[in-house]
Amino acid sequence: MLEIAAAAFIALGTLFFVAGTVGLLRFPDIFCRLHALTKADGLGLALIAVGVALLAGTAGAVFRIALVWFFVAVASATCGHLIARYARHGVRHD
Amino acid sequence: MTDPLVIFDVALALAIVALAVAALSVRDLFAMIVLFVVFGLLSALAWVRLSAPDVALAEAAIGAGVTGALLLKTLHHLRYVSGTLGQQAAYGVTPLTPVPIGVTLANAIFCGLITLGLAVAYLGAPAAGPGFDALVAEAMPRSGVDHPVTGVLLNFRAYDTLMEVVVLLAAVVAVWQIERGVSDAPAPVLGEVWQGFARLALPATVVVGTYLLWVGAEAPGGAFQGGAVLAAVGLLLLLTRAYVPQPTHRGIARGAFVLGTGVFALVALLVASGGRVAFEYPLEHAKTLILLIEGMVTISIAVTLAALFHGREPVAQTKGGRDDT
Amino acid sequence: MNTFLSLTLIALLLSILAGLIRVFRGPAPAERMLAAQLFGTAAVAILLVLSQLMQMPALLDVAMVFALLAAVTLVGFVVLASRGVR
Amino acid sequence: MSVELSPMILAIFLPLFGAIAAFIAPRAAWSIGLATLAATTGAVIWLARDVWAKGAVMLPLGGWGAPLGIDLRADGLSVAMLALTSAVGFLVSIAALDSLKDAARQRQYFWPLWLLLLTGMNGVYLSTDLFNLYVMIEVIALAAVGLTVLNGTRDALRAGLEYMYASILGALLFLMGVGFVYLHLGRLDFAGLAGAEVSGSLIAAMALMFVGLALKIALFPLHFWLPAAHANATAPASALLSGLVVKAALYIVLRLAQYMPFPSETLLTLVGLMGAGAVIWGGIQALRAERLKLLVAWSTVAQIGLIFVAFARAGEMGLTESWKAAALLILAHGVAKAAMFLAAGRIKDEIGHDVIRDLDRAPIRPTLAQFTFALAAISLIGLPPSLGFIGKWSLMEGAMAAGYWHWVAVTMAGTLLSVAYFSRVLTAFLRFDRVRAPVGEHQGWALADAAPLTLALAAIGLGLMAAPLLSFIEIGYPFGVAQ
Amino acid sequence: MTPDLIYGLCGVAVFGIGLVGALCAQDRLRRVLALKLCSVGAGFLLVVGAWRTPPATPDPVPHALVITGIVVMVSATAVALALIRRLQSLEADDER
Repeated sequence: MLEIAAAAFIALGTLFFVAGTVGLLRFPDIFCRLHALTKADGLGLALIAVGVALLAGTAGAVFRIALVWFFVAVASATCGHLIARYARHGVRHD
Repeated sequence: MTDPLVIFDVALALAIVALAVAALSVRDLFAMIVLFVVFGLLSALAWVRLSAPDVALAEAAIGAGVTGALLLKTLHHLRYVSGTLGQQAAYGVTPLTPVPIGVTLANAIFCGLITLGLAVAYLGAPAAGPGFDALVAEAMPRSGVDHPVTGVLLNFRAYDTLMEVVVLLAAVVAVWQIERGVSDAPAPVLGEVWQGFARLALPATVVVGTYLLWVGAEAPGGAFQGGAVLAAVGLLLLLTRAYVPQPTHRGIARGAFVLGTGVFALVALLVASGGRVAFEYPLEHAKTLILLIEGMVTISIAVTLAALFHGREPVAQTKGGRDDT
Repeated sequence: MNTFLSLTLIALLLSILAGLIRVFRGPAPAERMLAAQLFGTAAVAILLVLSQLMQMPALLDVAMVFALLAAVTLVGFVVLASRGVR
Repeated sequence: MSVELSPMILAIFLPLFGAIAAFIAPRAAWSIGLATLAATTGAVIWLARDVWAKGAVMLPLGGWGAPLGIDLRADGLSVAMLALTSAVGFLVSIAALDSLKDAARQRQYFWPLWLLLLTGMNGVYLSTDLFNLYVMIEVIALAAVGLTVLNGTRDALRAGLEYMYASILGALLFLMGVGFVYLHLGRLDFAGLAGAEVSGSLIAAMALMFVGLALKIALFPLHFWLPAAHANATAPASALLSGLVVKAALYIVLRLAQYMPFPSETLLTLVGLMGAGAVIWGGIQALRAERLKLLVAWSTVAQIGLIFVAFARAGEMGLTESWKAAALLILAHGVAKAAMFLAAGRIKDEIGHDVIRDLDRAPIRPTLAQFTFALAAISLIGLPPSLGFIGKWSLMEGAMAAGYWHWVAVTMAGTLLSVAYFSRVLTAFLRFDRVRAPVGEHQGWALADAAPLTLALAAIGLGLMAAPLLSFIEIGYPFGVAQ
Repeated sequence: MTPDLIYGLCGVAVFGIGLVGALCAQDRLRRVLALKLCSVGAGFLLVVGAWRTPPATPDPVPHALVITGIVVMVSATAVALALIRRLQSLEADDER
């Protein structure tokens, strides 16, 4: 039962990744691409992390998976923001 | 039916080869660096598949991360600072001596033949010897650590590792000799989101780096990986100009560069007493000594890699005078 | 289960490879950076799955390092792809 | 509890600690450097006495022993190379005191880089492990590039970058070879190589390592980086690079040659042919060179070729003797070339340029430096009683005994070429008829001439000590008695 | 088809590609990158060589060697890049 649930999560997560990539390739401009990618792969990773955590079993592993997910989520949001700033008006220096 | 994992391996291997070709042939230098970083990322994955997580860590952190940053820094310098690529910012090609196409072709065919020969030699290679694993397994209880790779790096072949730290020291001495100057360029404006993230990311990176160092005694990790992750903190500080190296900091920096080498060499020398030879740690202190060495080496690696990224001795450059101190 | 995880890996790898097209085509550095971000996240996902598949919990540490470095590299891309810093 | 020191450890660690100290305390760098060199020389003398008394000595680092650990080993050949390095190094250091006296920044970085270089070279001469050799040649490479670009001129930087590319590529080819050795044997120490059975991967490994090292030695046709790098570096750096650095990679070739699984006739002939190519091409280029230092650098290419000819002089059967001729030439070239580069640097400093055509128009005549240059040329040309003469003689003797007259012909041609190109310089020293200004006959004498002059005298005088030198090199029998 | 075979050939190929780049590349930066590719290729060979016994316990010595190789390579790269930067600055000054 647990395995099926995990598999479902992982499959769904992978699907999101693929969708994000398609968005990166097919969408017309940088902002659409940014929009598609950051959301899709963030969610994809979250789902995969849940799936792997279900399979992993030990508390230590679950904790570390959670940590990885949390960091990636925050980092990818920030980086998405930075890329958007860069795309709009470059990075100013003062 | 073949194992799908084999398909994954083949796909990964092909991707790595394709990336190598792409990185060398893509015209845009920025794209070249991105492709190279991805190449490093995928090689690290391949090494994970070969059950070499330590190597994967080192490659991801140093091979892809720091090297990528160094290349990027240089490209930035060529485009915006020295302006040698200024006019052709997108497609910068810095000429060496122009090589006729025939020579290039001949070289490529030559290299292809060599590669073919190597591939044949590789395929025909029967592993004749048993390898080191039995020896390592037998010696591990006397090494003072539980993780074989750390045991090899810091005990069985500690001499190599010492010399590797010496290479790093030589590199930073050479780089300081080659370039100098204090930059007065303005800091980049990255916005409040970044500020908030930096407050989280910098301490997190320090924690992860220290964790890698500490876990190295029994699991993948160790001085080099930990040092490289800590160097990432330095890279961020330098990039965002939260820290700007000043001439007065040179003393401390020099001390940090030589700390790892000095402590490593001193310990190696001083343990040679009571019938022991150099590098032969007394068993009851082995773990402590190795941790001491690793700690100092980590500091040195972190500071050195950051200094290599900064890429110059922070001295005010006088006009025309080549020889100021 | 293992077969399924392997298939997942292949799908994730393919999404990385597809993203490479974006690196090639560009046109601006921003697109390339975006693709790089995808690679970082996808590599972390691959590592998570591999840690389960190869039964190596140590890979979770590797994943953490990947995540950190992906962020640092991206900041490097953003800052160094523009004028001003020395 | 007292620390037990071994001269082998000291020979590697003293320069390392010296480099650290010189880097931390730039103002005292020169005194630290000289003290370190003196101490290192002492350690080498201690080691030489040990080897003389006991034969080859071993030290298993960490107490593990090969193949798991790394052993240090010293025999006659290693000690000879160590002695060459520290003796030449010491004299070049003294010369550097003077020639870098006006360049504070160069002086500050010369010492740490040079001491790191010394660490690496001493490490190579004592190593018995392939991977350890790889790390050592990288130490040497980085320090040597640092020294090449010490003066920071555009030409030096360009040459240094080429040198860097060649050096890294050579080291990586070597590393790939190490990978193949590991693949085949599962171990990396010399002892493991000795009994290995020949296979495709071992042949690939040896080929990769040889090409990698040839790139570092600048063996024709892989010599492209050397002339510019050695000619544009500052004088003491040139002396170190040409006299010593190249020898480290040469030594590795000499060392590994005995483990080559197929020292076949064809292979040795190929090596000899590359050497012959270097002798001829290097000689021609030296004839055409317009600047003194460039001429000296090209003559290095030719002399390196001669060493390989000496190695191949008598084919497979004669290898047990040929390596000694090669070793003698290595020592002779190390001493004489260091003297010559220092002298050329002195001449350039005094006259202000080193364009050969205009040397005889200079109002200043740095007589002593010119004399030194001539003495060094005598050894490099191979006139008796210099060490170069003994080396060439044993080369030709062996080749004649084996009936390999073509190598004799190559050696003669090389000698004639060297006479021709050195005469260009020597005549420029001697002719006064075109001098337009009054000659300051006794200008340009300086204490700075002492070190190169000593080296040049040694290059000549060592020829008289060739017999004991040869019997010392044989201690530990690098090529085995029964081979 | 075992992973060591696949990645071994991959390593040889990457080394060869790096070699082509090191000899043919026009651009200073690209040549540095080509050399780095060579070192990764050599690393592959060593890591693959570690698979002598069943995959669970690869030989740790080559792993340690490759880590050393990676650190050595980054040092060399840093020096080469510093040379390139310095040289380009000087050349830029010449043109002005």
